[in-house]
Amino acid sequence: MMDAATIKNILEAALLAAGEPLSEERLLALFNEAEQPAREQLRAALQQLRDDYAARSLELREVGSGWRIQVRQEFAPWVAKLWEERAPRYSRALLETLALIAYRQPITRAEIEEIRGVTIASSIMKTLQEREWIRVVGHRDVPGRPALYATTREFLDYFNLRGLEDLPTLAELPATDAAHPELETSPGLAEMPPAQPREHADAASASLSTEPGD
Amino acid sequence: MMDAATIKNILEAALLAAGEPLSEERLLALFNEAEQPAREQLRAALQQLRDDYAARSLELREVGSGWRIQVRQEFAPWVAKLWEERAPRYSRALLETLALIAYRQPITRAEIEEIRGVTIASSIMKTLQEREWIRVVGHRDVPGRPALYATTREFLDYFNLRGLEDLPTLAELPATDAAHPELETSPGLAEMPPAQPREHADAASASLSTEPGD
Amino acid sequence: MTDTAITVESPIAKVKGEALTELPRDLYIPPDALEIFLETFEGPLDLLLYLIKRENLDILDIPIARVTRQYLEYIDLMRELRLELAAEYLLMAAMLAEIKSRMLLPRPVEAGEEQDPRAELVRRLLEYERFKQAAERLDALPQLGRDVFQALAEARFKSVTRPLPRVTLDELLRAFNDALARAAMYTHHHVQRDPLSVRERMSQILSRIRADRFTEFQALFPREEGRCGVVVTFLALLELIKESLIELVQRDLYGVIHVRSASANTG
Repeated sequence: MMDAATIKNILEAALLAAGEPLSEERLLALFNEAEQPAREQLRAALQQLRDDYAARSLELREVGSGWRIQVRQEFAPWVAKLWEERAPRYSRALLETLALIAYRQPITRAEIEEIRGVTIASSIMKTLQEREWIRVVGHRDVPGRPALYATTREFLDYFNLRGLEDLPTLAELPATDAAHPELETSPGLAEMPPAQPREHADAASASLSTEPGD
Repeated sequence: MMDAATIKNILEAALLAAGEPLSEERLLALFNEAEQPAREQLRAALQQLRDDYAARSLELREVGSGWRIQVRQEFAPWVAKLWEERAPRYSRALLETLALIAYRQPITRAEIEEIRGVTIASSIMKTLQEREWIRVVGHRDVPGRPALYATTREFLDYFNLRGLEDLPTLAELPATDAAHPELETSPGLAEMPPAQPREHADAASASLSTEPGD
Repeated sequence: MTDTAITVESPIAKVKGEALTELPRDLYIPPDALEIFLETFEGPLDLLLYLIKRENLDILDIPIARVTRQYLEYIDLMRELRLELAAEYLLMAAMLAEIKSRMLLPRPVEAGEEQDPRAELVRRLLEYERFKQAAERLDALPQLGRDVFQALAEARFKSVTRPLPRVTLDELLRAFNDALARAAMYTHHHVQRDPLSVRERMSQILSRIRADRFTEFQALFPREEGRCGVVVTFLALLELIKESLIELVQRDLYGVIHVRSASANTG
């Protein structure tokens, strides 16, 4: 059997690595059969962890979906500085995905992956949809019927654009790319964004199977 | 002035809330002027935090972009059960390419191919760039102006390194006898990884044609 | 290729626990295991290092004839299994053959300095070995998400709204440019390198030449493929000659060389 301190350490490790609430079932599932603690032992270990945090900046709380380690409210003034001082940044993978959707819409995830040459993490599509910058406007009529993504009105508002025709073109990119002049003449590079966003999106939905927004 | 325990708690709160490494500058910026600790106090508090973690599942570690609180390696067997997919395993081709870039940066693709004796699949360079482990820091001034690659801060963060000087030492070339004097004088054999990654990358960009970092 | 079974000095692979030391001629191709084994080599240098290590040879004093023979056995084995053989493997075979022949010649002694024909090969092997090892050590470092894990606590405060990342139009344009630039770069590369396999080139040459007519040798080298294309074509021609599938004819000294299919003569 495992001693109480080890059980507690494993629970803390899992809760902080997960970064989201974990149910007691998920916590128990961390252990293989031989070492699995009884539910009372699990609860005792959680209680011990809670006590350990008394003098710390953390607290262990039970919320709807399970147990969660969170920073105490009284540390908000300092932690908030973290975000004031520097807004979080999006990854390059997310920005490129968004850019390809903006300039090449409507487009499927597989098509984006083909251009980028790597798979796209689901979290990226989720973040972009949660931010309401992209949405599914239809499905391509091929096996699997993959979703077609397009940008939204919120996207235009955020970037202060009247329409997609206001998106800057590659030709407007400042001089840094003198080394790659071939980019401007390569075939298949859309210099211009699709001209009329709304009609475009509508056309996509119409010619393919339609889906209500969001 | 703030007491040491409060400073320590604030640092812990910020490091756990950020979910990414924080530099000492960002940590100092958490405090307003009146309460800001001196750098030695900051370091002492970090040291204290590190000691606190000795009996726990956590460790405080300095990596490329700053300080990070992380779950110790010993707890990986349990923590890994949280996720269905296993951590990716990288191919030998990818790791050898990455090792060459890490130890010989800045380096061109052709130079890597020369040492490995095989061509490098495009997908490998793509994956390395997509993971933001390598980036183009300039171009070599030879026909074709091939891109020069170097590793990034994210590379250091991922491999748990503070700087390139923490890379495992490259094996010595075996002592060669008089029959092979040319071995010792081969050009371009760097025994040690470059000591200072940032200066190194900057120097590379400066002495060669520059390209803005992302 | 040879008519006899290919014998390799020590087990090539274990199949169902039994050591496999030769590949029977009338092979029902068993060897998934063998194939995996052969595919694990990262290139000719890696294969050579393996051979040297397996025989416990001194890398600074390689018995070149022995190593060359073993190397060629593996190459044949790979062909036997119809594994895609990268051009680099054949270039190395040519290099080994050249070193071997130079070892037989008396060494030119210039200014008292003796140049070992193996020196360059040894240098490359040692160099590659260092980085092969460096890659293993790199992989053994604690990796984020595999061995160590970023700790993250929830920090959602009542009073504070956490700002969302900001993106500028300029960043978006740059991201678009980067994605396309990479795509273009790699597509380009792809077209240039990947199709150059010797086997494929052999078929192409065979389909171009005829038995009843001579084709000019030089016409077989596509100009647009550069040096690598020339090498692949040349290796393919050598292979075709070796397999008696084509013949070369040169009427006059230094004259134009012609190629024709050998099938007319052999039936």
